Amino acid sequence: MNGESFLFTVFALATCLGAIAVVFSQTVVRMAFWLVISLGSTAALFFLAKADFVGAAQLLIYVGGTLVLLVFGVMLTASGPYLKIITSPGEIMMGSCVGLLFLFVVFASLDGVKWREPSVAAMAAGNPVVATGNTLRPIGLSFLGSRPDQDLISDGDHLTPGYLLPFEIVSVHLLVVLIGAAYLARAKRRPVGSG
Amino acid sequence: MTADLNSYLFVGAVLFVCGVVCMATKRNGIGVLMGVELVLNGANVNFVAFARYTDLGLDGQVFSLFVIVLAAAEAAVALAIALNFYNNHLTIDVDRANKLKG
Amino acid sequence: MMFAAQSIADFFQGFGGWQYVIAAVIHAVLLVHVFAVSPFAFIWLERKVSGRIQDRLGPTRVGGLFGWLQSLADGIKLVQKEDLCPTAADSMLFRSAPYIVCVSSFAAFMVLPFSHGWVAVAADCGLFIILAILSLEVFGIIMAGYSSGSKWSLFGGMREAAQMVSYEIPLAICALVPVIAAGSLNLGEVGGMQRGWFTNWFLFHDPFTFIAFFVYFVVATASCKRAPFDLAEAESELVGGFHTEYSGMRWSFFFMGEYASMFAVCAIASILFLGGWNTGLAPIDDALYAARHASLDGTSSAAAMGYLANVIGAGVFAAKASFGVFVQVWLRWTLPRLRIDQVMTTCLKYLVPISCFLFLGATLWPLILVTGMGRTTWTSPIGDRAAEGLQETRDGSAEVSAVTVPSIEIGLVVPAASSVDLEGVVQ
Amino acid sequence: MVGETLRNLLMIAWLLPLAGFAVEIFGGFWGSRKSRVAAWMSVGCIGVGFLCSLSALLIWGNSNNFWKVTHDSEHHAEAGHAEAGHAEAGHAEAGTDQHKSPDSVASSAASVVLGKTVFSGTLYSLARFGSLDISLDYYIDSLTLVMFTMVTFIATCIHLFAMGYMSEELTEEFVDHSAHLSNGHHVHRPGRYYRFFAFLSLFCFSMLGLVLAGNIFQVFIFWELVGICSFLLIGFYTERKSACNAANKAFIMNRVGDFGFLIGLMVLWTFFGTFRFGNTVDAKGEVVQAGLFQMLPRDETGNVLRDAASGDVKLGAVTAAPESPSSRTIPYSLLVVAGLGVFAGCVGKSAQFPLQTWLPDAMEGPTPVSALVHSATMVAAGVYLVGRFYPMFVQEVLLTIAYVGCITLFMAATIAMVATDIKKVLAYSTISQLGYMMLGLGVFGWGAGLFHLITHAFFKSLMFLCSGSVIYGCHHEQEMPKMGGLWRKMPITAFTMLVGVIAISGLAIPGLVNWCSVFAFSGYFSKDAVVATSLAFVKGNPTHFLLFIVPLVTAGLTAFYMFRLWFFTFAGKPRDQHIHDHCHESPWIMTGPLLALSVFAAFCAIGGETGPLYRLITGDQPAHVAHGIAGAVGSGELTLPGHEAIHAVHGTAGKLALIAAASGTFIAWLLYGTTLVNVAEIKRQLSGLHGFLANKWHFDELYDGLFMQPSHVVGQCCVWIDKTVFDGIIHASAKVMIFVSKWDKLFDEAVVDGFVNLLGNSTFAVGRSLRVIQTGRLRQYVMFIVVGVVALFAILFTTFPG
Repeated sequence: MNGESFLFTVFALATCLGAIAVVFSQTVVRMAFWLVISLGSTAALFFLAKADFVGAAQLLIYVGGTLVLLVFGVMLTASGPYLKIITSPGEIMMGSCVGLLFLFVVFASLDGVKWREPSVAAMAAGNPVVATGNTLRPIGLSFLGSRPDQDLISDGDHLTPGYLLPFEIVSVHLLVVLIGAAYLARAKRRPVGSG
Repeated sequence: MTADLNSYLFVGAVLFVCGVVCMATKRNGIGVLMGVELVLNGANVNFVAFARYTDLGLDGQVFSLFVIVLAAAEAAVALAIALNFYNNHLTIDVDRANKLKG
Repeated sequence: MMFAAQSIADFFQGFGGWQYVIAAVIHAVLLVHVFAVSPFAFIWLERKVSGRIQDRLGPTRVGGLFGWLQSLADGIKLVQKEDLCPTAADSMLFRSAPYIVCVSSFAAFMVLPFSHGWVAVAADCGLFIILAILSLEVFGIIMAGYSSGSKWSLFGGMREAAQMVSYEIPLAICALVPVIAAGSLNLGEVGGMQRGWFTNWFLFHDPFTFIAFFVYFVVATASCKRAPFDLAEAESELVGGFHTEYSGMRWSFFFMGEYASMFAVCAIASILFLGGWNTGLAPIDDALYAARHASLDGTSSAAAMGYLANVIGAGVFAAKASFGVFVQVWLRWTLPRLRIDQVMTTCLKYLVPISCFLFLGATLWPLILVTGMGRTTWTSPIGDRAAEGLQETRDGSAEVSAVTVPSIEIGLVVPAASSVDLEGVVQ
Repeated sequence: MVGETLRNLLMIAWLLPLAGFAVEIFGGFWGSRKSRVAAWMSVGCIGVGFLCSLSALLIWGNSNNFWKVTHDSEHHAEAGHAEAGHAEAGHAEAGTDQHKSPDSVASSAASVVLGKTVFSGTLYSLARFGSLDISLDYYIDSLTLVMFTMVTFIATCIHLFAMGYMSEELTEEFVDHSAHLSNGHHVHRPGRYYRFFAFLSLFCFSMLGLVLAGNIFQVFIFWELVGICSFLLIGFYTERKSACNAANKAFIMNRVGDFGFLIGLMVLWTFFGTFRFGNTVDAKGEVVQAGLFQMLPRDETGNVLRDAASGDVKLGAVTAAPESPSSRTIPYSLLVVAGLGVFAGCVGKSAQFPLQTWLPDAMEGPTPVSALVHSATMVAAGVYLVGRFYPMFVQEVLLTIAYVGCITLFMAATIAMVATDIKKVLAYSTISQLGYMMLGLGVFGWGAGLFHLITHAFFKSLMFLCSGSVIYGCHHEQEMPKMGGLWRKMPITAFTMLVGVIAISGLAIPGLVNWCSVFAFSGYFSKDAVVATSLAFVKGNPTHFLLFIVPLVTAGLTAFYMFRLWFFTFAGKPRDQHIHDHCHESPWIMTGPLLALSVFAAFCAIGGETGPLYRLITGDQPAHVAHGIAGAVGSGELTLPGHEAIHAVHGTAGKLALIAAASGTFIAWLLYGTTLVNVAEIKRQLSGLHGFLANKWHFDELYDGLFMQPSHVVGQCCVWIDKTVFDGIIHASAKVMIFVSKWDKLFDEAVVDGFVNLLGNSTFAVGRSLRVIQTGRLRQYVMFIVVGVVALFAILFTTFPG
C-alpha cells in the first residue's frame, strides 16, 4: 500500500461516510456539515487524481460558495431553532433498502464492466498531459479552443476542437441564472393569513 | 484499496446513491438540494476518474468544471425557489408542495 | 528549516515508502507549530500597537522584552479554561466548528511560497487553491454561530455568511488583476517575475494594478473580518458574535485562524503586488538570484549560499506580510466599525464595480500601451522577467512542470502546456 | 440619332403627365384643397410636353430639310409623291426602321423627299408569351409628331382655361346645386380641384401614349386608359345621377366597340404573328420580324397581292431570313374582319353611328373636359387609329368606313340643328365632323381626313372653351334660348367664338390674296379636301353618289347650325334679363387660351393642301395612297382615287362646298340673326320633323327597345327559371337530405357516440386509477425513479445474464 493508495483510502472513506452521514442526519445544518466533509474529501480525491484545478474549483465554488448559500438558505427558511422536519422511520428504512439495492445494482454493473484489454495498459498510464498533473494551462487552452492533451497523443496533423463555445454558453447561462435568481428571490410581501 | 479507476467509480456510485436516497427521504427542501449536490458530485468523481485513468484527456476535467459551474447556478436558482416556497407556505417541507396531486 | 524538504505534492506523486509519510508528518507538525506560534506574535503585536495608538504602553507586566510573554500567558490561561458547551448548542457542530476555521486558515500556507522554491505545493493554480481554501473558513464561523444556540451567535454567523459571500467576489477579481499582468496563477512564478528594482513589482506595473492593490487590501481586511468590517464579532452589539459561547482553546482556535488568515492574505498581497521575496533593490536581488542558481552545482558551499539566500528571501517575504498585518492592526484601532448595510453597500455598490473596472482596464492596458507608446510595458519588458521567473521556478522547485514553456506575445505571457504544438496553437 | 432624339423628347412629353398625375392625385393629402399647386404642376407638365413636342417637330423638319422649301411647296409635293411611288416596291423588305432607305438619302441631297422618315423601336419589353412579345414600342412619323404637338398645345390651353373654370372647386366645402340628397338638400363635399387636374394629367399621358404607341396591342392598352380617364372625367360630378349615367354610358358603349377591336386583334395575331407596326430589328440592324405594315405588300394597282387560286391574300416576308419564303397567306374575308374589327373600336371611340349616343351625354362633365376629351383628342383617337392603321384596310372596309361616316355626319348635323343646349349643339357638331373625317378616310382621302382631324381639333376646342366661358359667365346656364345678346357682355368670347364658327362652317373669300387661291380659315381647307376626295370617289364609283351629296348638303347644315348657335347666344336681344344682367366676361386665364386657340383655328391650315400643315401630315403617308387603287375592270370592285384624281376635281368641289356653306350661313342669319322670319312658326309647322330630330332620331328609344327591353325580358325569364326550376330542385334535395340525416342521426347517436363514449369512459377510468400514484410528492417521485431504474437493471440482469 503506497502513499497514494493510503490517502485515497482515507479520503474515499471520508467521502462515503460523509455522504452517508448526510443521509442519516436529521438537522439540516448537520447535513450541511457532513456535506462539507464529503465534498471537501471529494476535492481531495480530485487533487489525488491530478485534477488540481477541478479540486480547487470544487473547494471554491461548492464548499465556499454553494454550501454557504445553502446554509444561508437554511437560516432564512428556519421557522425555529434547530428546525427538524422528521421523516418517518419507515420511509427512511424503505429509502435505505432501495438505496442499498440501487448501490448493489451499480456495483454489480461496475464489476461487470469488461474494460477493453488493449486499453488497460493505456488506462493505467492515462493521458500523458493529465497524468503529469498541473492541468491548469491545458484546461485554459481547451477553453480557448485547442486541446494539447489530445493533439499530443494523436497521430498526424489532426487537431481536436476545444470547448470555446460551451464556455461562452455557460458564461451567458450564469448571467441568466444570476438575473433569474435575483428575480425569484426578491422579497414579495405575502398577504397575511393567506398562507 | 488501491487508487484505480474502479475505486473512484465505486466512490462515485456511493455518492450518487446517497444523493438519491437523500432526495427521496429528506422532507426539508434544502436537504433535497443537498441530495442533488451529492448526485452531481458522484458524477463529477466519475468524470475526473475517467480523465485520469483513461486516455480521454481533459474531457472529464472540463466536464466536471462545467458541472460544478452549473451546479452553482442550479443551487442559486433552487435556493431562490426554496425561499419563494417558504414565503408562500411558511415552511420548507416539500411534502406541503402537493398542489399537483392527481 | 522545513521548506528545504520535499514538498507534499512530491510526496503525493512518489512511490516511496513510509519515510515520506513520516517526513510529511514532521513538516506538517512544524508548519502548524510555526503558525501556531506566529499568532502569538501577532497578538502581542496587536496589543502593543493598540496600546500605542491609544496612547498607553500596552502589556508590560507579564515580563519579557516589551512584554512579549503576555501572549504566552494568554495562551496558558486559555488552555487552563474549562471547555464549555451550552445545553442549547448542537454539541457536535459546536465542537467541530473551530477546527474547520483553524484548519482552513493554516491549510492556505500549503501553496504559499516563502522564498524562491520554498513552497509545499508548487501547483500551477496556486492562487486559485489558496483563495479556495481561505473561503472554507467562513463555513466554520457560520457553523459556530448557528450551533451555539444563541441569538448573538446566530446573528454573527449570518452576518459573516452574507459578508464573506459578497467580499469573495472583489477579492478574487482584484487578485486576478496582477495575474493578468503576470500571465500565471503559480505564485512562485509570479514572485520570480518581480525581481529587479521595485519598479518591477506588479504594484507599479500599471495604474490598474496600483489601484487594485489598495482595493485588494481593503477587501482582504474585510474577508478576515477585521475592523472596521468585524461585523461577525461586533462585541459592542453582539457581545462576541459567533464566538460568544466559546471559551478556552476552542475560542483561541478562532483567533489563531483569524491571525493566520490575516497573514495569508497579506502574504498573497506581498507576492502579487509587492515583489514577494524580492527586496526591490536590483543588485541585492541579482546577487541572491545568482546564489540560488549556484546552489544547483552541488557543492556544499554553494548549496549553503543558496540556502542562505532563500532564508533572506523568506525573511523579506515575512517582513512584507507582517507589515501588512501591522497595517491591518493599525486600521482596527483607528477606524470605527461600519453598519452591516454599509458593509454590504461598500462591497456590492463600490468595490465590485471598481474591481470589475480594474479587471477590464488591466486586460486593455497592453493594448493602450501599444497604440499609445508603441511598446508593451512601461517598465522593463515582462516577457523577459517571465522567462526568468519560470526558469527560477523550474530550478528551485523539485517539482518541475514537465511541459511548461513561456511564449511571449505583446507583453503578455501566454501560458502553454505543450511545447510541441504551441506554435500551431497560438497561430 | 434623329430617331433617338425624337424618341427621348416624345418620351419626356409622354411621361411627364404621368409623373404629374402620380404627384397630383395625392394633392388632397399633401396640401390644402384651396391650393392651386396641382393645377400649376399639371400645366407645367403638359406645357413642357408641348415644348418637347414642338422641338421634336422642328428637329424632324430640319433633318428632312422640310422648312427650307415651304415657298416652293408645289414642286416638292409632286417630288415627294413621285419618290413615294418609287419607294413603293422596296417598302416591304427595306423597312423603315431608324434609317432612311439608300435611295431616299441619295435623293434628299438633290431635293427633299418625304415619306421615309419613320422611326420605330422598343422602349421596354413587358412580357413574352412564346413568340408574342408584349412590349412598349414607339412609332414616330410625321403624323405622330403633328398629333403630339396638337394634343399638347390644345391640352395646355385647356389646362390653363380649366384653372379658371374649375376655381369654384377651390374650397373645403363645395355645394353642388345640381345634385340633391334624399332630403332635398344640395350635396356638400370638399372641393376636388387637385383631382380634376390629376385626371387631366392622366388623360394626357394616356392620349400621348396612344399616339406614340408602336404596336396595336399598346394602342389597345392606352385606348382603354383613355376610356377610363373619360369615364372619370365625365363622372367628375359623381354625386349627380346624370353624370354617373353618362359616364357609365360612355364606358359601356366603348366596350361594345372594343369587343370588335379585340376580335380584330386576335385575327391579326393569328395570321401576322406580331402586333408591331414597324419592323423588329436586332442589335445588328437585321430585321428579325417584319412589322404589320410591311407584311401586306400591294401590287402596282394598289391592291393587295392575292393568290390566284384560293383568293387568299399573300403576306410579305415574315422575317428577313431568306429561308422563310413568303408563303403565308390570310383569307381575304378575315382581312376584312380584322379591318372591320379595328374600325369597330374606332366607331365606339369616335362616336360614329351606331355608337354615337354616348357623346352628347358626356357633356355632363365639366366643359374643359368636353373640350379636351370629347372634341379635340379622345374622339380623335378613333380617327387617328383609322389613319394609322390605313395600310391594313382593304376596299370593303374603306367603303364601310365611308358609309358609316356619311350616315353619322348627316344624322348628327340634323340633330344639331334643333338642339338648344349650347354644349349639346357642339357635341353633335363634333360627331358630325368626326363623320366627315371618317368619310374622308373611307373615300381614300387619307390626308384629307387627318387634315380635318387637326383643324377640327383646333376650332372645336376653341368653340368648346368659348361655350365654357359663356357657361361660366352665365353661372352654369347652358340653354341657348335663355341667352342672347351676350357679345356686349363678353366681347372676347364672342369674337373668338365667331372665328371658330367661321372656321367650322368653311366660309371663304375667293381670290383675296394672290399666292393663295382663296382666303379662308382652316375649316374651309380641310372640309374642301374631304368633299373633293368624295367627289373624286363618286366619279370613280357612280353607284355611291350619296357619299358626295350628303357631305355637300351637310356642309350647308353645318354652317346653319353653327351660325344659329352664334346668333342665338351672342346676337339679338337678351331673352333672359336676369342671366344677362349677371353674366360677365371671363378672367384672363380663360380668355388667353381662347385667343391663342383662335389664332390657330384661323390660320393653322393656311395654304390648304399645299400648306405646311397638310404636307406635314402627309409626310409619311402610306405608299399606296398617292396613286389610288384601281379596281379590276368589270368586277364591280371599288376604284379609289389617287392624288391626281382628287386634284382634278378640287376646284369644283371647293366651289360647291363654299356655296353650300354660304347658303347655310345665310339661312341661319335669316332665321336667327334677323327678326324677318318667325322661327317658332316654322318649328310648329315642321313639328314632326323637329320632334324627330330633337329626340335624336329616337336612337335612345331604339336602343332601349332593341337591347334594353329584350334584356329585361331575358332577365325575367331567367328569374322565372331560377325560382321555379332551380329552387324546386334545391328544395327537393334539401328535403331528401333532411330525411337521410334523420336516419343518420340515429346511427350517430347509437353507434358512433356509443363507441366514443365507451372510449372516453374507459380512458377516464384508467386515468382515475392511475391518479393514485400522482401524489404530488417530490420525494415519492424520486423513489419511483430509483425503483424504476433498479427494476430496469433487474430485468436486464435476468434477461442477459453475464
